[in-house]
Amino acid sequence: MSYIPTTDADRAAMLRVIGVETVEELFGDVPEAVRYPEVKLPRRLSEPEALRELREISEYNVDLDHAPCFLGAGAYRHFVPSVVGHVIGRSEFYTAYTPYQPEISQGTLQIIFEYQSMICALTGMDAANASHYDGATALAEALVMAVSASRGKRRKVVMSAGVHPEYRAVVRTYTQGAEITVAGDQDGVSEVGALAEMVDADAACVIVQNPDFLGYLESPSALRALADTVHAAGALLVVSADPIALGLIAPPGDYGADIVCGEGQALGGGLSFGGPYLGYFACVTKYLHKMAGRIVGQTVDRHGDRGFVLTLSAREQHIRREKASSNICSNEALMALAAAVYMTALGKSGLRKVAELCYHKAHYAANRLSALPGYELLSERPFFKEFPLRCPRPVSEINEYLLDEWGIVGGYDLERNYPHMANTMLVCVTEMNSKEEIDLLVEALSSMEEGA
Amino acid sequence: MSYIPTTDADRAAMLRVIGVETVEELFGDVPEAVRYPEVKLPRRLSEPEALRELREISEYNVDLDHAPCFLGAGAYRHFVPSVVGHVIGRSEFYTAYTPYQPEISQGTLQIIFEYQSMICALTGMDAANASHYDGATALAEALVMAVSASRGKRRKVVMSAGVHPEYRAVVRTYTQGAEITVAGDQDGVSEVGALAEMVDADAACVIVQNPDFLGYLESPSALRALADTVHAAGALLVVSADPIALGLIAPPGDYGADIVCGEGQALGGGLSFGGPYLGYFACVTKYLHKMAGRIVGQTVDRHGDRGFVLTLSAREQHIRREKASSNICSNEALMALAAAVYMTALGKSGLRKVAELCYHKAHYAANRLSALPGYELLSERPFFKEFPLRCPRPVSEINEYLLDEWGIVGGYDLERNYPHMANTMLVCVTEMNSKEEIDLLVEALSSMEEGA
Amino acid sequence: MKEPLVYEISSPGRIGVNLPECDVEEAPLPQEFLRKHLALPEVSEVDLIRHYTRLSQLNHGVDKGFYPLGSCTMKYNPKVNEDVARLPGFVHTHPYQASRTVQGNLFLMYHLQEFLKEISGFSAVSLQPAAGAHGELAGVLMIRAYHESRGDHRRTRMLIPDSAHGTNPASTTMAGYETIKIVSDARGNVSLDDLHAHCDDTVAGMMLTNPNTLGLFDEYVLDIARMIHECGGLLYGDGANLNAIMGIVKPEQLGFDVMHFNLHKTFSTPHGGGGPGAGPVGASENLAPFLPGPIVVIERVDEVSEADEAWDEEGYCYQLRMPESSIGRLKAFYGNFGVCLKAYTYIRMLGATGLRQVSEHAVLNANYLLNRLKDVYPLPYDRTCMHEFVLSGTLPGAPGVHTVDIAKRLMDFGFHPPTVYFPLIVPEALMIEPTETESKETLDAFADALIQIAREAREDPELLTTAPHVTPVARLDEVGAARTPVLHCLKD
Amino acid sequence: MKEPLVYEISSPGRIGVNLPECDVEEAPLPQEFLRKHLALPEVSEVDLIRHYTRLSQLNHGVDKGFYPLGSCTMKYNPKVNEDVARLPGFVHTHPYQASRTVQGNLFLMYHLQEFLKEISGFSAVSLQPAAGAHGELAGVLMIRAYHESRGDHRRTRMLIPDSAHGTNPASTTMAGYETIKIVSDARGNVSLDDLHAHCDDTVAGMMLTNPNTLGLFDEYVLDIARMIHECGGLLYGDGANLNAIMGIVKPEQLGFDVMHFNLHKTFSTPHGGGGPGAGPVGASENLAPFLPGPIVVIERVDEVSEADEAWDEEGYCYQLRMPESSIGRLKAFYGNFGVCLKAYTYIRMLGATGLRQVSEHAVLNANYLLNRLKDVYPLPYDRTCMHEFVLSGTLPGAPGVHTVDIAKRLMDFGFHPPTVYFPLIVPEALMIEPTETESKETLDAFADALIQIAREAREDPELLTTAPHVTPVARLDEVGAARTPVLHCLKD
Ligand SMILES: Cc1ncc(COP(=O)(O)O)c(C=O)c1O
Ligand SMILES: Cc1ncc(COP(=O)(O)O)c(C=O)c1O
Repeated sequence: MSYIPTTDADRAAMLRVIGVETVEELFGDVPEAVRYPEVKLPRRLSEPEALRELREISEYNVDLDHAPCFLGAGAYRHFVPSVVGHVIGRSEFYTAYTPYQPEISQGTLQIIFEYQSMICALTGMDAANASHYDGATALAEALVMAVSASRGKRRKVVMSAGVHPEYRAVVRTYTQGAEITVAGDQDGVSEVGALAEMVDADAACVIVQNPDFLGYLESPSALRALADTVHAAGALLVVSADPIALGLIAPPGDYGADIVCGEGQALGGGLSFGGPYLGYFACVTKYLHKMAGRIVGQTVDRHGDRGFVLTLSAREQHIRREKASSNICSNEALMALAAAVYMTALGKSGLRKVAELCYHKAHYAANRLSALPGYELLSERPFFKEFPLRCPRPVSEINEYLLDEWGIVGGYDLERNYPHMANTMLVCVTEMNSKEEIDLLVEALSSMEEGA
Repeated sequence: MSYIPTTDADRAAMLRVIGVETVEELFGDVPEAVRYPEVKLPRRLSEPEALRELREISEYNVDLDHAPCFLGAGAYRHFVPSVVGHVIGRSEFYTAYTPYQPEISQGTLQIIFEYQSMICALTGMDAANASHYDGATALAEALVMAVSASRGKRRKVVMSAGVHPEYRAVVRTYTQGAEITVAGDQDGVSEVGALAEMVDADAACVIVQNPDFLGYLESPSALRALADTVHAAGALLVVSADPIALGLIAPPGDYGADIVCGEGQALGGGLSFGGPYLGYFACVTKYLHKMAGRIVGQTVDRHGDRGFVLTLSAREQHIRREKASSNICSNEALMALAAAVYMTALGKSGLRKVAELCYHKAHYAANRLSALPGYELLSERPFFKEFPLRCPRPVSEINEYLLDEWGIVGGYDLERNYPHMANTMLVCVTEMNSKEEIDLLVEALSSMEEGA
Repeated sequence: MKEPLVYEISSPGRIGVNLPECDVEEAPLPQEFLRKHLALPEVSEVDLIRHYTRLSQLNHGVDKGFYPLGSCTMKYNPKVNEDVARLPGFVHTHPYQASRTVQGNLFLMYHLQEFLKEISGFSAVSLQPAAGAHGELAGVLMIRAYHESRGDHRRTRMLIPDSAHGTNPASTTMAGYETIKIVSDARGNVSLDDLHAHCDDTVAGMMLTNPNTLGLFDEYVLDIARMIHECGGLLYGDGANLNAIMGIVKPEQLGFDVMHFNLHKTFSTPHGGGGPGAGPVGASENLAPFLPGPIVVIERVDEVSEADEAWDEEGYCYQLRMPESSIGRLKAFYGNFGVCLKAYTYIRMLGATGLRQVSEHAVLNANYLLNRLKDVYPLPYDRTCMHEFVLSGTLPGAPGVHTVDIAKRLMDFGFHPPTVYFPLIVPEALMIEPTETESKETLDAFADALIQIAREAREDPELLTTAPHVTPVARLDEVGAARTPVLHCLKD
Repeated sequence: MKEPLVYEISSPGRIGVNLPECDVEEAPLPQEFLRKHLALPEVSEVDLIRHYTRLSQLNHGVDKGFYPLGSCTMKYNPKVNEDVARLPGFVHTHPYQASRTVQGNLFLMYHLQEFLKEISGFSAVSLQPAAGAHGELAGVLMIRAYHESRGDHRRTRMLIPDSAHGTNPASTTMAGYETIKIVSDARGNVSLDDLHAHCDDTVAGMMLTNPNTLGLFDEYVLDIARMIHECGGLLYGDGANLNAIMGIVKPEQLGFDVMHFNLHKTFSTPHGGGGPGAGPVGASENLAPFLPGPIVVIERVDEVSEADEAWDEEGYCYQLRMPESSIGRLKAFYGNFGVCLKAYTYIRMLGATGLRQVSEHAVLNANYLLNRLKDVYPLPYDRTCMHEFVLSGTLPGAPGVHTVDIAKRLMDFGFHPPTVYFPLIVPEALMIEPTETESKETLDAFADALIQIAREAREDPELLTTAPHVTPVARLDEVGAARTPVLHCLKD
């Protein structure tokens, strides 16, 4: 077998050194009654067979390279530059563990340091970690961190209904063992003023998403006002943000956020059916020591040369155990590397350009779609790359038609999460959607109505 | 532009150092009348656009991952282990030039040395180079080498009709400026005894292919007899061989070949529509100094440590210019690397196993196909992985039916090269053809006859 | 040669990728929403590639050499996994696509669930958790939900052996339980006396790692399970060490009620410099309804909406469903699908026989190394080990030398050091896990190096205390880094 | 740390890949045909990967650093090329598939032919040749075939400047012509006097590289072309240096009749440690019928067999056809398709504007470096250069130092040395080609290193003559290697 190099001769020699006759003798501590159970798995495959089987499985999917796609809702189809795959495909990166031994891990460590710098630049925060499992868990940990920043005294969290529904579900899973109240979102509160009103002396933080789940942008001035109220009440402002949008819009640091986190998949990650993604996370210095996860710091070696190490690990589970700020250990380091390469490739002007392309194309689509009879925009609020579109019939029906007749993957059906949003599609348009694709969607929808 | 790092500020500073005002001034030596012509190329594409265009072009092909394939005839669909792509995808290998500077090229050099060792093992020769463009040019250079081994005195070459028709064509292209007679193949001579009879004092070499173009194997004893005749006449025996077959059958060194060469694509190379492939080439020590191409030798460094260098370069064009044994400069080094990785992955037992799989499956196919009414084997001669199959109708007709109705890519139409072989298909079966695929082919052919 | 920071090679106007032009009419930007500046680096594609290529060469990875990092199962991961994970049919699928358009993905997840069930003996598996610790949180929350579902609200304590990994107590805290430490006995097992002393009706359960972090198979595991169950608690299994026992014993048959798998350890997905991983949880029948979701189920086509096409010829199709009393979602979407892909491939390539061979050779290799080293390095628990073992770095005759020095010196020999200073119950611990993918030659070279280092420790201790000597940087000042944290390089 | 040979890590019974079992009845093997043993190595997958990974790190490549190897155009090659070349729709196509099933491949080849025609001005292009030298052979054979087709059998001589690359005379010999060397003048041009002296009706043609290997654009190229044509010869262009003049001038308009392109230099396919490359040939109208074939043509569907489906909506399809009076095939199948793919992608990403920018920056960078260095190193031809230039390593005040020493010392600074001792007409030549993909920072660092080395040459020559000092091996004994060749490691 190609993965086990031990030859028969090796095995015999090794058993001799160990002082046993057979490998079986090494398992004497395993209760005999349950030792060597029958394990029924399909026949093992050779490498060509495995490759073929897996390719065939993959081909049972409709892949989005072959279907214009208007789905977003937290997972985005952005362009991934070729260099990203080439860098993260270097085995020195992907076959290393967490860089516990810095002298032979400077590659990973320096890149995380650079990643932290870029995340700070993007968010306007002072410190970033690398990393959380995804945008949802990053947000849940932000909330736990906010509670812990009050030394556990404040146990109420005000969360906007504009936060991604699955993120809100994860927040509830994470807090089910703790005595924390999550308020606001279930009553549909998402308006900044209304959120501000809910802040009281028991509030640990207010959580908003910007752009929100529906794609709408909140103005920096309104958010600044919210931050002021929140801070006056001794609470924290947590902002979950699409990092691509941050290429264009004001960084949360500008309007007073204390913690900024979100889903980093759009930064060089594939869609991959939902994972592995990347929870990015950053905060102001004040709360640094409450932040979870790996943090890299700059230092010097014995000769005074610059080098990088994991630092502030006194926060982490392997040191603080039950008193740790989080249980996170393995994280999404390789995705953080991809994000670093992505941000390097695009840089200052490129990320802005991608954000602008999304903005312009989404607005073009919104204009054209809302001009169709029976279709209209849910509101006139400013949006980034997604917008809710009122449709003349159930979204599930439309999407079925789009897929079957036009090979188009339509937008997200908002009724799944918001019962009052029947017949409303969350349309997502990125730089990957060409004008022709958008026009095709318009043509498909109008021909559906004609056919109806 | 991402490929040109020069910023406007850089450009200005550089022009200042050069002492000119504009880049245009640097082109003063170019005749003004023809300077700055109009060049009409399509609009440049961004990276996502290019990727999309190229993917779309590729999808206009029927690719053989999606169609059972029985085509061989010199280009073979063998399994390429995953490790091959991962190793040759390391940029330290593929972004290096010919290892002229050995101290910073030990990776490439040691691998070529190992490749040479493996090719010597496979062929039974004493020395190998790395490499020729493909099997056809390797053979043409073998012939030139044989003539040159006679110090140009012998100018007749006896070539079997069993040599790949395109190789024979290439031999004619290569020799059209030299006064060399190529005899045998055009009269259809391929039988070993008949070839031996053609050897005379003017013969520089005899060229055979084993297995031959039709897939037939020649016995080592018959070839040994041929070698003896050839050597007695003072000529060389040149053998072109499928390296996969050499995993199973006697190496040409065993029966007295002087030069062994062939197409190395099967050793870890893709089909890639015919290129880049790999001409492997090996010879006995006696003719070493006449061999073309790059050769790596072992040596020591200043401290006495082992190292590797390009050696015997006094044979090559950059030293000997018009007196060089060949004009070859760039070669197929990366394909040689792939072959080295392939041979390492399979090793002693694996290459044998692949060869046996080909053999067994081809014989299974031959048995089943020749049992179909109207179908029969051209002869009972032993074969390796290909065999000519007499069919009840033109091969082109059959292949059209197979493709259109069954999605099968049928065998090679021998009528293309051998007018007397009308209705004869060269069927190729490798380890990549499952029993189901072979059975499907049988089913398809029998249903064609039923339908007819 | 040191590599500058990417910000240090940045120059205004450069870019690393060519982006498309806008092909639609531009919409007016909402000026008051926009950011003023963005401090990202600006580099060309060649400079980007050189930067990251050079940085990569400063790393040690499994593909470069031996990496016996105890508890981390740094086995070699087949390259075919990487190729599979890049198949466009998997990569380019959106988590919200209609299920009939992702039957390939769901088929794969379903069968991976089934494989893991068969390997572990559990009744159900959820692929939701993104890592081992995430699986632990899921498991403890499931235990909590189970007790609550029975109206049993007294249970507030989780028993955890002193040898446990830090994530166990940390997960316990996150789930709102109190951690009670149980000591180990002289043979490295859980002390049954101490356990007995803590078993009462406030016990929600126990988190047990078996083989434990000493690399020892607990000799009383069946008794422990019985005791926990008798006091009404549930037994959580930290499956990080599953690599020792595949095909040898099914954890469910040892009495575990719920367990996480570390796909990135046992099932061969590379660690990526810290992640991504995947930490599926398996549960016995009583806990299965509480699993995090969604999980993949197989349904007859006529049970689902008509539009769904059957992937399976017999009329079945795969669907994502929430388990009956699920603790909920642990992350957005459905787990780390890309990691699951590799685990699926690995299991298909090995089959039941291959997985058993994996465990047998993991244990063989560890015992071989243990026997080559135990006369040179103190071995606190002298028993047959499983896939790993723990030595002590307190070398006789070398008082000034610490485990950290031995670890750093190993780097000079081209080896990654073992895990150090864990588990906490062994002073100066050196925790060595060779894995099954290493050859006898590699193990011998490693043993020879450690033996030579032990000699150096006595004869030339400074060689160790100033090590490493041939690495890209010398020993780094970690204390200084924490004292005055420099966490980014932005000027502002 | 040295890496052992793969044979030295071999152990009987190991294998590096899992192969399938036989799924058909086995046929009896022809015993007397079989080989007795096969001395290939036996290693596991992990040992294989570590071996090659470690070896890779002993190499310098463009992705690691500057590689100013004159005449080789070691530009950085966009990564997107690599991705395109791995698209399964291209990789898994057989050269003998029916043309209607490979219209994608043929489309691409056709358009690459068209692009190269447009860039060079030629009337037709064949993608057959596998490298530059292969293209030269094609071109000289075409010239031969042309003369023969006109019944002109006297022409036996090919004129080649003394600055020419070694492949030019070697190709000439292979094609059965005699090489006549033409000297260069004091400004690095072809000496018109010497040329004049050799122009007669025995001249088959001339092989001219322009810009030449000194990096100079021949000031009399139009006169040369006229003189050659006047005596009935044809002008062959060695297109290795096309990187200097794209969009600046079309070679056909300078009077060339036939020319090869080095796709692996100009059009950005990496060199692969020596190959593969691709050396398409372009020809003016009179030589086009002699091009090697097959080449791709576009035909109306109704002109080809009915079964062919049109790829093109307008009823066209692509076919492989032999040019009318073709010299024949130069290799099996149709050229190095995989390399052509990358060149096509590159041209599509750059367009006409981008290609001109490439040449402008290649020339700008070379002139910048030249000006930074010309006061320190002797510059034999002090003119504005094109994409490269040639210095001499004969440093004043450093008699014991040779070009080889300067080259080896450069390695200690992390740079690949320039081409050395070529062209032959410059003593101790250092031939420097920076390419357009290098930044000013890199050029400055390289110039600084060369300037420092010049100082070292005077002050501490031993530092150079014993260089390199920080490479994986020290200076190697090349003479010894050739004296007693050890060309493999088989025991037998
Ligand atoms: C014994 C043990 N338990 C739990 C974990 C946590 O797993 P993960 O890192 O996947 O979160 C680890 C990881 O090292 C471990 O070794
Ligand atoms: C000027 C010149 N001509 C011809 C060649 C030969 O090209 P190839 O190596 O592609 O055969 C080279 C290669 O270095 C060259 O520099």
